[in-house]
Amino acid sequence: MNIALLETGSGYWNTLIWVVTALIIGVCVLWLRNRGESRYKKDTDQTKPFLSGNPEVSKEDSHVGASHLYWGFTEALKNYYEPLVKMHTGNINDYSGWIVLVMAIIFIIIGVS
Amino acid sequence: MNSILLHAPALIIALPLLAAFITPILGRFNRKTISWLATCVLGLTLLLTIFVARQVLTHGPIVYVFGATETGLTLPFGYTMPIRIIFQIDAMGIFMGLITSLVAFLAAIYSISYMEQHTGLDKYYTLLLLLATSMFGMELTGDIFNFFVFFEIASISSVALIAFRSTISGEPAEAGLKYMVVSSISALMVLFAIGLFYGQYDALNMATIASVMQFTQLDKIALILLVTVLAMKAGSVPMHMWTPDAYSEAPAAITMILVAASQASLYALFRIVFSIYNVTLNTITVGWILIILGVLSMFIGVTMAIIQKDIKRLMAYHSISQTGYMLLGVGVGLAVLTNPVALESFGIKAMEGGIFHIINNALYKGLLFLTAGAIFLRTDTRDLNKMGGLAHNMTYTTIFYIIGAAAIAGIPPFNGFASKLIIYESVYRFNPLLAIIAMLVSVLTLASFVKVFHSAFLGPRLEQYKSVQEVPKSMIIAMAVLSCLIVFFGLFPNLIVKYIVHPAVMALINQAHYTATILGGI
Amino acid sequence: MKKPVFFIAFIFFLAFMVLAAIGMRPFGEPSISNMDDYFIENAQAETAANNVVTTIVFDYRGFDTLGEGTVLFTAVVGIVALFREVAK
Amino acid sequence: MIGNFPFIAVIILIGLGVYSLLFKKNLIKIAIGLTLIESGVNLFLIALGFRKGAVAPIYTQAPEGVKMVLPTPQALCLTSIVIGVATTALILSIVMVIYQKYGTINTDEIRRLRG
Amino acid sequence: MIGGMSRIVRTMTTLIFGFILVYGFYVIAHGHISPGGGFQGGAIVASAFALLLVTYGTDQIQSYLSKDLLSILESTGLVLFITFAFLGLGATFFYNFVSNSGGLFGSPTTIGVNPGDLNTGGTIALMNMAVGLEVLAALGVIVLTMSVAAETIQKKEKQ
Repeated sequence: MNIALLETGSGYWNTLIWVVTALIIGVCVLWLRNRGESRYKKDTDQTKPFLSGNPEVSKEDSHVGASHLYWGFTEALKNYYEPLVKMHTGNINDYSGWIVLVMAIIFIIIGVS
Repeated sequence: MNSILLHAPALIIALPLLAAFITPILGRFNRKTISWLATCVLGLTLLLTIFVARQVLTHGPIVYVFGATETGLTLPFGYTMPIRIIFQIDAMGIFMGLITSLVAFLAAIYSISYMEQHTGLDKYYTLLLLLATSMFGMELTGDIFNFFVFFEIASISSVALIAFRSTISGEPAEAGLKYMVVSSISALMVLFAIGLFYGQYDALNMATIASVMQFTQLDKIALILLVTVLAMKAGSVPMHMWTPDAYSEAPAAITMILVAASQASLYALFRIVFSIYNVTLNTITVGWILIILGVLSMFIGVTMAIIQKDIKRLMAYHSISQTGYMLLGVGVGLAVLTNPVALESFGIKAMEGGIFHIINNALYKGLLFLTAGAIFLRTDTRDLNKMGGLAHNMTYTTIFYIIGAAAIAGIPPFNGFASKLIIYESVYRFNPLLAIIAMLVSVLTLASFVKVFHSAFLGPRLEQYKSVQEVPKSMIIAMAVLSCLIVFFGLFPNLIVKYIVHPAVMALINQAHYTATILGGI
Repeated sequence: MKKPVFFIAFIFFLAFMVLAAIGMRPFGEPSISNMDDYFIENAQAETAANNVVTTIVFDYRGFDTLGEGTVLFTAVVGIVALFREVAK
Repeated sequence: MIGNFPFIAVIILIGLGVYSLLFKKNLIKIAIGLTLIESGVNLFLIALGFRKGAVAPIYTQAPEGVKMVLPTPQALCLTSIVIGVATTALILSIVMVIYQKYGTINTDEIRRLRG
Repeated sequence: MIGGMSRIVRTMTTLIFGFILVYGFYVIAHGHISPGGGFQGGAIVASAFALLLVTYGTDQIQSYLSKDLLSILESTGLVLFITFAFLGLGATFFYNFVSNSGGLFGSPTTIGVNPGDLNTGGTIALMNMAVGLEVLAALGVIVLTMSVAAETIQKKEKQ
């Protein structure tokens, strides 16, 4: 059998074909990149960002911290997140309470069925 | 050689135990040798496990009777019930045993340089060995009370390891206390369920109980207790709250073992549902309970992970959501257990996906926790806001992190993709909505790991991390081994699925064979 | 805030534990006891000890006892590790 | 029903333990609750092994021709008692460490890990 | 319990202590023919340690009762226990290879009700002793460690 072939019950997936395709695409991309503009030089005015005349901020300051990432996502889902974060009170009583609660719910489900 | 093969199941437990017992004595004379002793013993255990695995996968299940006149004598002469403690090793058990031995061995290698600056190393390695031993016991035993004993050893040793750094700050002790309380509740409920079984059937052997099981009222209650507490120990929502606390406060190598330990509890859940009550229970209801627990774990786990600031806490929430995949796959298999056509067409495949995901999760989650430990060793912080630009100095760690993140996000050709693909396609034929949720969760996983990658590794060199160096050799070795396994599993998934995972699934589904290995006759 | 929910859940938990107690076989007359009868009959001949309980603890289920001693050992090591001195 | 009174007592013990786990704020009381549950479970095991009019399963100086109670639950109970001792000792020492670091044993104030 | 207790308690403790030890070792040694065993006897001996601790206070006891010695004893007991289990590997792990073999603790017992003979039980008696050693050392270490830690906490609070 072909060991790189993965049957998924309703089809199959061949890893090697995927890898070969990825390699080919990468080679093409590199080739296209090398056909790019040749007059481009590093560390000249070409590489400087033009912020409408303002001086460029230093790289250390422009690094975005973790808590600013996905700000819009968390802001949009605020109503979803608030109860979840509140659910995780670091209180031991609640930890054991959730176990008993789930136990009771499963008991009701299995009892009626 | 032959006798070693004969007694290998006992030696897998006994050698780490003996090493754990002599470690405190050895630690008084020579502190250097302890880490090497633990590493060598765990490596030997890994070899023994592979040995037993070859035996089981070629010649069928192995039984080992403790204290009998010969190892295979399950029933006393002229009687029909087993009276001694029996190790019953089938394909599923040894599958978990392989994961455990590999993870414990790599954790010992990693700890050699990771724990150098800590005091009390002899106690650390003793507890490490005991934790590994207890997980072996949970996975290989065929006696339900013996399972309870090893369950208790696992919880106590992991609590002591979680609280190991409590001499520095208070949070590890708090996490340890929380884990201790919930795991004591779970262990006592397991013991109550054992009492229910014993009172009805006067038997403690799982196969014997399975052969006389007739799902009375008391069996229902025992099932409820066992399913709830074992799902809790596996860290499924809404009983997941101990998981982020414990995983984020434990040392990194221990966190990797804790992932495997929670999967051992998951294995116990599957073993009890499939091998003890097979078709006697209402498979649709229980299957849907597992599926709902799994979907909740997947979705809530990953959405909570996105908003975390602490790197190990984020990864801990991801391990919750990965547990959801396993519960989903196996739950689908359980829900169609009584329907042969559906079971043949997609149920077995769904279970294969779930079981295959266990070993994949152990590999890449372990790798990610180890990289988090490497970052913590060098920067001495777990706060993502304080990190940045580490890729300039920690090249190997960055490469390993990329491999692990791609694997957990299900990007081909890494191993996470293989198991997730099986789960998607088979679950889609059971219920399309579940498959769509699973894919969405995979996308969110990628998003949160991109966040970690950006805020920890990318960006310019920060002032305080100008002089950060690459982590020591032994940590690099441990991470490299895991990365190679991840790539191998991703490139040749069929090898694993056909020769290791499929026999395990069959051993779970086929209850008659399980009871026949102990009670004889088929 | 969640207290009433937990209290109701606790009542349900208690209810089904009571169901378990009532559904248990009557106290004092075990219905099946073949395994224990085997112990009572054959313990003396097989292990030459008069105390059947010790026979089970150390011979028939001796592996459990090893785990039990290991639990105690684990707890001791954990406690000593918790209170170890931070110096050096 | 009344024949099962020992089992009802078991349930009462377990209920008390779970109640104190859920609604008590003191860590020592939580440890006591765990011990209550554990003793309830041990009582359950022992009660399962009882046989009416039987003696302890020890042949030394035993009366002749009297049947013996089931020995297995006693062995299991011994194991679970020792395990309970170990668990309680570990919990209490962790509570001591927490008191050292936090200065309190009230569960409402031991909540640094959350969210 | 820094200072220890009054003279009366100390005198009574010195009187009782030996008896408790002897009783504990008796329970350990007769585990296979009478109620009791390694765990129970070890617990009794450890209770004697606890009595000394309560009576004389931690500071004085630590000179008599060193924690390192106790932890070494504990490991030794467990190593002995698992060694007896290993010696059965001729048949299986935990095989009772001594009983009915005629040697020490190896003489067969009379079936049925009998007054009991100490020289029976095989590995059961040996394991009883190993486990008794382990348990008395383990409980002693637990009591000692927790009391020392409690005293340090008290001293911290005093300042």
